[in-house]
Amino acid sequence: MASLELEEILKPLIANPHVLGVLVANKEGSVIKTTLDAVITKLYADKLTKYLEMTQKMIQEIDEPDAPQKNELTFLRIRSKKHEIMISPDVTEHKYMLMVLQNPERKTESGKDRI
Amino acid sequence: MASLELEEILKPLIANPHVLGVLVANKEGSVIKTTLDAVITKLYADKLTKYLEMTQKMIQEIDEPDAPQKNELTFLRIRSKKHEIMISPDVTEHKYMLMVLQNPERKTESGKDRI
Amino acid sequence: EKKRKEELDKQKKVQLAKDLNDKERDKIIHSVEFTKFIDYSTKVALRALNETYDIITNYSESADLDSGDED
Amino acid sequence: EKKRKEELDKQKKVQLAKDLNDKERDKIIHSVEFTKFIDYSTKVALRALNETYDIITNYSESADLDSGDED
Repeated sequence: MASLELEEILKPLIANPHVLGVLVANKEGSVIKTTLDAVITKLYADKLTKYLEMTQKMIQEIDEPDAPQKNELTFLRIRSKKHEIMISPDVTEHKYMLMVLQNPERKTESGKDRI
Repeated sequence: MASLELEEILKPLIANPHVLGVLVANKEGSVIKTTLDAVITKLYADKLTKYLEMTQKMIQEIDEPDAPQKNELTFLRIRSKKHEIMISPDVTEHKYMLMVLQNPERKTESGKDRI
Repeated sequence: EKKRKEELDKQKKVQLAKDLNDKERDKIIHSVEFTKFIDYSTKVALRALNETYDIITNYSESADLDSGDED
Repeated sequence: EKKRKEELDKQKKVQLAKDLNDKERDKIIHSVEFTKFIDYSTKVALRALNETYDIITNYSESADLDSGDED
Protein backbone atom coordinates (compact mmCIF):
# COMPACT_ATOMS: atom_id res chain seq x y z
CA MET A 1 0.00 0.00 0.00
CA ALA A 2 1.40 3.36 -1.00
CA SER A 3 0.90 6.39 1.18
CA LEU A 4 -1.52 7.60 -1.46
CA GLU A 5 -3.62 4.55 -0.76
CA LEU A 6 -3.66 5.40 2.95
CA GLU A 7 -5.02 8.81 1.97
CA GLU A 8 -7.65 7.10 -0.16
CA ILE A 9 -8.74 4.81 2.66
CA LEU A 10 -9.04 7.66 5.16
CA LYS A 11 -10.69 10.04 2.70
CA PRO A 12 -14.34 9.28 3.53
CA LEU A 13 -13.53 9.78 7.23
CA ILE A 14 -11.65 13.02 6.69
CA ALA A 15 -14.28 14.31 4.28
CA ASN A 16 -17.16 13.60 6.66
CA PRO A 17 -18.67 16.95 7.69
CA HIS A 18 -18.91 15.90 11.35
CA VAL A 19 -15.26 14.90 11.58
CA LEU A 20 -12.93 17.47 13.13
CA GLY A 21 -9.77 15.41 12.86
CA VAL A 22 -8.22 12.00 12.26
CA LEU A 23 -5.09 10.64 13.92
CA VAL A 24 -3.31 7.33 13.36
CA ALA A 25 -0.58 6.38 15.81
CA ASN A 26 1.32 3.33 16.96
CA LYS A 27 1.15 2.02 20.51
CA GLU A 28 4.17 4.10 21.56
CA GLY A 29 2.31 7.26 20.55
CA SER A 30 4.37 7.86 17.39
CA VAL A 31 2.22 9.54 14.78
CA ILE A 32 1.66 7.76 11.47
CA LYS A 33 -0.93 10.11 10.00
CA THR A 34 -2.72 13.19 11.33
CA THR A 35 -5.03 15.94 10.12
CA LEU A 36 -4.73 17.88 13.39
CA ASP A 37 -2.19 20.59 14.12
CA ALA A 38 1.18 19.63 15.59
CA VAL A 39 0.49 20.61 19.22
CA ILE A 40 -2.91 18.90 19.41
CA THR A 41 -1.52 15.86 17.58
CA LYS A 42 1.29 15.43 20.11
CA LEU A 43 -1.04 15.88 23.08
CA TYR A 44 -3.69 13.52 21.78
CA ALA A 45 -1.21 10.87 20.62
CA ASP A 46 0.43 10.85 24.07
CA LYS A 47 -2.68 10.92 26.21
CA LEU A 48 -4.86 8.66 24.11
CA THR A 49 -2.18 6.02 23.70
CA LYS A 50 -1.88 5.81 27.48
CA TYR A 51 -5.64 5.92 27.94
CA LEU A 52 -6.14 3.13 25.42
CA GLU A 53 -3.60 0.99 27.28
CA MET A 54 -5.43 1.62 30.58
CA THR A 55 -8.72 0.74 28.95
CA GLN A 56 -7.35 -2.54 27.63
CA LYS A 57 -6.03 -3.30 31.09
CA MET A 58 -9.36 -2.49 32.74
CA ILE A 59 -11.20 -4.75 30.30
CA GLN A 60 -8.88 -7.61 31.26
CA GLU A 61 -9.29 -6.88 34.96
CA ILE A 62 -13.06 -7.19 34.90
CA ASP A 63 -12.98 -10.29 32.72
CA GLU A 64 -13.55 -13.67 34.33
CA PRO A 65 -10.06 -14.88 35.29
CA ASP A 66 -10.75 -18.43 34.10
CA ALA A 67 -12.52 -17.58 30.85
CA PRO A 68 -11.53 -19.82 27.93
CA GLN A 69 -11.42 -16.79 25.61
CA LYS A 70 -9.85 -13.53 26.75
CA ASN A 71 -11.86 -10.39 26.35
CA GLU A 72 -10.57 -7.54 24.15
CA LEU A 73 -11.47 -3.95 23.49
CA THR A 74 -12.94 -3.44 20.02
CA PHE A 75 -14.18 0.16 20.00
CA LEU A 76 -14.28 3.15 22.31
CA ARG A 77 -16.42 6.28 22.25
CA ILE A 78 -15.71 9.09 24.67
CA ARG A 79 -18.34 11.74 24.44
CA SER A 80 -17.80 15.13 26.06
CA LYS A 81 -19.42 18.52 25.90
CA LYS A 82 -16.93 19.72 23.31
CA HIS A 83 -16.43 16.68 21.11
CA GLU A 84 -16.60 12.93 20.77
CA ILE A 85 -13.45 10.86 20.51
CA MET A 86 -13.83 7.52 18.77
CA ILE A 87 -10.96 5.06 19.00
CA SER A 88 -10.65 2.02 16.79
CA PRO A 89 -7.88 -0.11 18.26
CA ASP A 90 -5.78 -2.70 16.49
CA VAL A 91 -7.64 -5.73 17.82
CA THR A 92 -5.38 -8.33 16.24
CA GLU A 93 -1.87 -6.99 16.84
CA HIS A 94 -2.35 -4.20 19.42
CA LYS A 95 0.14 -2.07 17.53
CA TYR A 96 -1.89 0.84 16.24
CA MET A 97 -4.90 3.00 16.88
CA LEU A 98 -7.15 5.13 14.73
CA MET A 99 -8.65 8.14 16.50
CA VAL A 100 -11.51 10.14 15.05
CA LEU A 101 -12.52 13.42 16.63
CA GLN A 102 -16.06 14.39 15.87
CA ASN A 103 -18.45 17.16 16.60
CA PRO A 104 -20.89 15.90 19.25
CA GLU A 105 -23.68 18.07 17.91
CA ARG A 106 -25.83 16.45 15.27
CA LYS A 107 -29.13 17.23 13.67
CA THR A 108 -29.60 20.46 15.58
CA GLU A 109 -30.90 23.16 13.34
CA SER A 110 -31.32 25.63 16.15
CA GLY A 111 -28.65 26.66 18.59
CA LYS A 112 -29.52 24.29 21.42
CA ASP A 113 -26.16 23.17 22.59
CA ARG A 114 -26.81 22.60 26.23
CA ILE A 115 -26.39 18.94 26.87
CA MET B 1 -38.63 9.57 45.23
CA ALA B 2 -39.25 6.21 46.81
CA SER B 3 -37.07 3.24 45.96
CA LEU B 4 -40.05 1.91 44.05
CA GLU B 5 -39.81 4.93 41.81
CA LEU B 6 -36.14 4.21 41.17
CA GLU B 7 -37.21 0.74 40.04
CA GLU B 8 -39.80 2.32 37.77
CA ILE B 9 -37.27 4.66 36.18
CA LEU B 10 -34.75 1.88 35.55
CA LYS B 11 -37.37 -0.61 34.36
CA PRO B 12 -37.16 0.07 30.60
CA LEU B 13 -33.37 -0.33 30.82
CA ILE B 14 -33.51 -3.52 32.85
CA ALA B 15 -36.28 -4.96 30.66
CA ASN B 16 -34.39 -4.27 27.42
CA PRO B 17 -33.53 -7.64 25.85
CA HIS B 18 -29.99 -6.52 25.01
CA VAL B 19 -29.21 -5.39 28.55
CA LEU B 20 -27.24 -7.86 30.67
CA GLY B 21 -27.06 -5.70 33.77
CA VAL B 22 -27.51 -2.28 35.31
CA LEU B 23 -25.40 -0.79 38.10
CA VAL B 24 -25.76 2.56 39.86
CA ALA B 25 -22.93 3.63 42.15
CA ASN B 26 -21.58 6.76 43.78
CA LYS B 27 -18.14 8.12 43.00
CA GLU B 28 -16.57 6.17 45.86
CA GLY B 29 -17.79 2.94 44.27
CA SER B 30 -20.55 2.31 46.81
CA VAL B 31 -23.43 0.53 45.16
CA ILE B 32 -26.83 2.22 45.10
CA LYS B 33 -28.60 -0.25 42.82
CA THR B 34 -27.52 -3.34 40.93
CA THR B 35 -28.99 -6.17 38.90
CA LEU B 36 -25.66 -8.02 38.71
CA ASP B 37 -24.48 -10.65 41.18
CA ALA B 38 -22.51 -9.57 44.25
CA VAL B 39 -19.02 -10.48 42.99
CA ILE B 40 -19.41 -8.85 39.58
CA THR B 41 -21.08 -5.82 41.17
CA LYS B 42 -18.15 -5.27 43.53
CA LEU B 43 -15.58 -5.71 40.77
CA TYR B 44 -17.36 -3.44 38.29
CA ALA B 45 -18.16 -0.76 40.87
CA ASP B 46 -14.50 -0.61 41.94
CA LYS B 47 -12.88 -0.72 38.52
CA LEU B 48 -15.36 1.43 36.66
CA THR B 49 -15.41 4.14 39.31
CA LYS B 50 -11.64 4.44 38.98
CA TYR B 51 -11.79 4.23 35.22
CA LEU B 52 -14.42 6.96 35.06
CA GLU B 53 -12.25 9.21 37.20
CA MET B 54 -9.26 8.61 34.89
CA THR B 55 -11.42 9.37 31.88
CA GLN B 56 -12.61 12.65 33.38
CA LYS B 57 -8.98 13.51 34.10
CA MET B 58 -7.87 12.65 30.58
CA ILE B 59 -10.64 14.80 29.10
CA GLN B 60 -9.40 17.76 31.18
CA GLU B 61 -5.78 17.09 30.20
CA ILE B 62 -6.46 17.29 26.47
CA ASP B 63 -8.68 20.35 26.82
CA GLU B 64 -7.28 23.74 25.92
CA PRO B 65 -5.80 25.07 29.17
CA ASP B 66 -7.17 28.57 28.59
CA ALA B 67 -10.63 27.58 27.40
CA PRO B 68 -13.41 29.78 28.80
CA GLN B 69 -15.60 26.71 29.32
CA LYS B 70 -14.14 23.52 30.78
CA ASN B 71 -14.79 20.32 28.94
CA GLU B 72 -16.67 17.48 30.63
CA LEU B 73 -17.39 13.84 29.94
CA THR B 74 -21.02 13.20 29.05
CA PHE B 75 -21.14 9.57 27.91
CA LEU B 76 -18.80 6.64 27.52
CA ARG B 77 -19.11 3.44 25.49
CA ILE B 78 -16.53 0.72 25.87
CA ARG B 79 -17.11 -2.01 23.37
CA SER B 80 -15.33 -5.33 23.71
CA LYS B 81 -15.65 -8.78 22.22
CA LYS B 82 -17.77 -9.99 25.12
CA HIS B 83 -19.93 -6.96 25.89
CA GLU B 84 -20.41 -3.24 25.70
CA ILE B 85 -20.24 -1.10 28.80
CA MET B 86 -22.08 2.19 28.62
CA ILE B 87 -21.48 4.75 31.37
CA SER B 88 -23.68 7.73 31.95
CA PRO B 89 -21.85 9.98 34.39
CA ASP B 90 -23.33 12.59 36.69
CA VAL B 91 -22.41 15.59 34.56
CA THR B 92 -23.68 18.21 36.99
CA GLU B 93 -22.49 16.98 40.39
CA HIS B 94 -19.95 14.22 39.58
CA LYS B 95 -21.36 12.14 42.39
CA TYR B 96 -22.87 9.14 40.66
CA MET B 97 -22.67 6.92 37.64
CA LEU B 98 -25.08 4.67 35.80
CA MET B 99 -23.50 1.68 34.11
CA VAL B 100 -25.32 -0.45 31.57
CA LEU B 101 -23.83 -3.72 30.40
CA GLN B 102 -25.12 -4.80 27.05
CA ASN B 103 -24.70 -7.64 24.64
CA PRO B 104 -22.52 -6.41 21.77
CA GLU B 105 -24.20 -8.71 19.28
CA ARG B 106 -27.21 -7.28 17.53
CA LYS B 107 -29.27 -8.28 14.55
CA THR B 108 -27.30 -11.42 13.86
CA GLU B 109 -29.56 -14.26 12.92
CA SER B 110 -26.72 -16.62 12.14
CA GLY B 111 -23.84 -17.39 14.43
CA LYS B 112 -21.29 -14.97 13.01
CA ASP B 113 -19.62 -13.65 16.07
CA ARG B 114 -16.13 -13.04 14.79
CA ILE B 115 -15.56 -9.35 14.92
CA GLU C 1 7.67 8.30 48.90
CA LYS C 2 4.98 10.35 50.60
CA LYS C 3 3.17 10.80 47.32
CA ARG C 4 3.24 7.09 46.74
CA LYS C 5 1.75 6.45 50.15
CA GLU C 6 -1.01 8.91 49.42
CA GLU C 7 -1.71 7.10 46.19
CA LEU C 8 -1.89 3.78 47.99
CA ASP C 9 -4.22 5.25 50.59
CA LYS C 10 -6.41 6.62 47.85
CA GLN C 11 -6.48 3.28 46.11
CA LYS C 12 -7.29 1.54 49.38
CA LYS C 13 -10.15 3.93 49.98
CA VAL C 14 -11.68 3.13 46.62
CA GLN C 15 -11.10 -0.57 47.05
CA LEU C 16 -12.79 -0.46 50.41
CA ALA C 17 -15.79 1.42 49.04
CA LYS C 18 -18.19 1.12 51.90
CA ASP C 19 -21.39 -0.80 51.58
CA LEU C 20 -24.26 1.57 52.07
CA ASN C 21 -26.88 0.55 54.58
CA ASP C 22 -30.56 0.88 53.76
CA LYS C 23 -30.87 4.21 55.49
CA GLU C 24 -27.92 5.73 53.65
CA ARG C 25 -29.13 4.37 50.35
CA ASP C 26 -32.61 5.72 50.94
CA LYS C 27 -31.23 9.12 51.73
CA ILE C 28 -29.36 9.20 48.40
CA ILE C 29 -32.30 7.86 46.44
CA HIS C 30 -34.57 10.55 47.89
CA SER C 31 -32.22 13.43 47.20
CA VAL C 32 -33.06 15.94 44.47
CA GLU C 33 -29.62 15.66 42.89
CA PHE C 34 -29.84 11.88 42.60
CA THR C 35 -33.34 12.06 41.16
CA LYS C 36 -32.17 14.48 38.50
CA PHE C 37 -29.15 12.34 37.76
CA ILE C 38 -30.96 9.01 37.45
CA ASP C 39 -33.79 10.45 35.41
CA TYR C 40 -31.47 12.08 32.91
CA SER C 41 -28.83 9.37 32.69
CA THR C 42 -31.39 6.61 32.23
CA LYS C 43 -32.86 8.48 29.28
CA VAL C 44 -29.44 8.96 27.73
CA ALA C 45 -28.64 5.26 28.14
CA LEU C 46 -32.01 4.24 26.68
CA ARG C 47 -31.43 6.43 23.70
CA ALA C 48 -28.00 4.92 23.17
CA LEU C 49 -29.45 1.42 23.45
CA ASN C 50 -32.10 2.12 20.89
CA GLU C 51 -29.64 3.26 18.29
CA THR C 52 -28.98 0.87 15.53
CA TYR C 53 -25.65 -0.25 16.88
CA ASP C 54 -24.18 -2.79 14.62
CA ILE C 55 -20.85 -1.32 13.67
CA ILE C 56 -18.64 -4.32 14.19
CA THR C 57 -20.67 -7.48 13.79
CA ASN C 58 -21.02 -7.36 10.03
CA TYR C 59 -17.38 -7.24 9.16
CA SER C 60 -15.12 -10.17 8.71
CA GLU C 61 -11.48 -9.42 9.37
CA SER C 62 -10.74 -9.48 5.66
CA ALA C 63 -13.24 -6.62 5.47
CA ASP C 64 -14.52 -7.08 1.94
CA LEU C 65 -17.48 -4.75 2.40
CA ASP C 66 -17.89 -1.55 0.42
CA SER C 67 -16.54 1.43 2.29
CA GLY C 68 -19.78 2.37 4.07
CA ASP C 69 -22.34 4.95 3.11
CA GLU C 70 -20.46 8.11 3.93
CA ASP C 71 -23.34 10.49 3.25
CA GLU D 1 11.13 1.95 44.85
CA LYS D 2 12.34 -0.08 41.89
CA LYS D 3 8.78 -0.53 40.71
CA ARG D 4 8.22 3.18 40.92
CA LYS D 5 11.32 3.85 38.85
CA GLU D 6 10.09 1.42 36.23
CA GLU D 7 6.80 3.23 36.15
CA LEU D 8 8.52 6.55 35.70
CA ASP D 9 10.69 5.12 32.93
CA LYS D 10 7.64 3.74 31.22
CA GLN D 11 5.88 7.06 31.50
CA LYS D 12 8.92 8.85 30.14
CA LYS D 13 9.09 6.47 27.22
CA VAL D 14 5.54 7.22 26.23
CA GLN D 15 6.00 10.93 26.73
CA LEU D 16 9.04 10.86 24.50
CA ALA D 17 7.28 8.93 21.75
CA LYS D 18 9.72 9.23 18.90
CA ASP D 19 8.87 11.07 15.74
CA LEU D 20 8.95 8.63 12.87
CA ASN D 21 11.00 9.65 9.85
CA ASP D 22 9.61 9.19 6.35
CA LYS D 23 11.36 5.89 5.84
CA GLU D 24 10.04 4.40 9.10
CA ARG D 25 6.56 5.68 8.39
CA ASP D 26 6.62 4.23 4.88
CA LYS D 27 7.70 0.88 6.22
CA ILE D 28 4.73 0.78 8.60
CA ILE D 29 2.28 1.99 5.97
CA HIS D 30 3.42 -0.72 3.57
CA SER D 31 3.19 -3.55 6.07
CA VAL D 32 0.43 -6.14 5.73
CA GLU D 33 -0.59 -5.82 9.38
CA PHE D 34 -1.01 -2.04 9.12
CA THR D 35 -2.98 -2.35 5.90
CA LYS D 36 -5.35 -4.80 7.53
CA PHE D 37 -5.66 -2.59 10.59
CA ILE D 38 -6.35 0.67 8.78
CA ASP D 39 -8.78 -0.89 6.33
CA TYR D 40 -10.81 -2.52 9.06
CA SER D 41 -10.69 0.26 11.64
CA THR D 42 -11.63 2.94 9.12
CA LYS D 43 -14.72 0.95 8.18
CA VAL D 44 -15.69 0.52 11.82
CA ALA D 45 -15.26 4.26 12.46
CA LEU D 46 -17.27 5.14 9.34
CA ARG D 47 -20.06 2.88 10.44
CA ALA D 48 -20.08 4.47 13.88
CA LEU D 49 -20.14 7.94 12.32
CA ASN D 50 -23.08 7.08 10.13
CA GLU D 51 -25.18 5.90 13.01
CA THR D 52 -27.89 8.22 14.07
CA TYR D 53 -26.05 9.48 17.08
CA ASP D 54 -28.15 11.99 18.81
CA ILE D 55 -28.46 10.61 22.29
CA ILE D 56 -27.68 13.70 24.28
CA THR D 57 -28.52 16.76 22.23
CA ASN D 58 -32.26 16.53 22.58
CA TYR D 59 -32.44 16.58 26.33
CA SER D 60 -32.55 19.58 28.52
CA GLU D 61 -31.16 19.03 31.99
CA SER D 62 -34.63 19.12 33.48
CA ALA D 63 -35.29 16.11 31.24
CA ASP D 64 -38.98 16.57 30.64
CA LEU D 65 -39.10 14.17 27.73
CA ASP D 66 -41.10 10.95 27.74
CA SER D 67 -38.98 8.01 28.76
CA GLY D 68 -37.75 7.04 25.29
CA ASP D 69 -39.09 4.46 22.88
CA GLU D 70 -37.98 1.34 24.68
CA ASP D 71 -39.02 -1.17 21.98
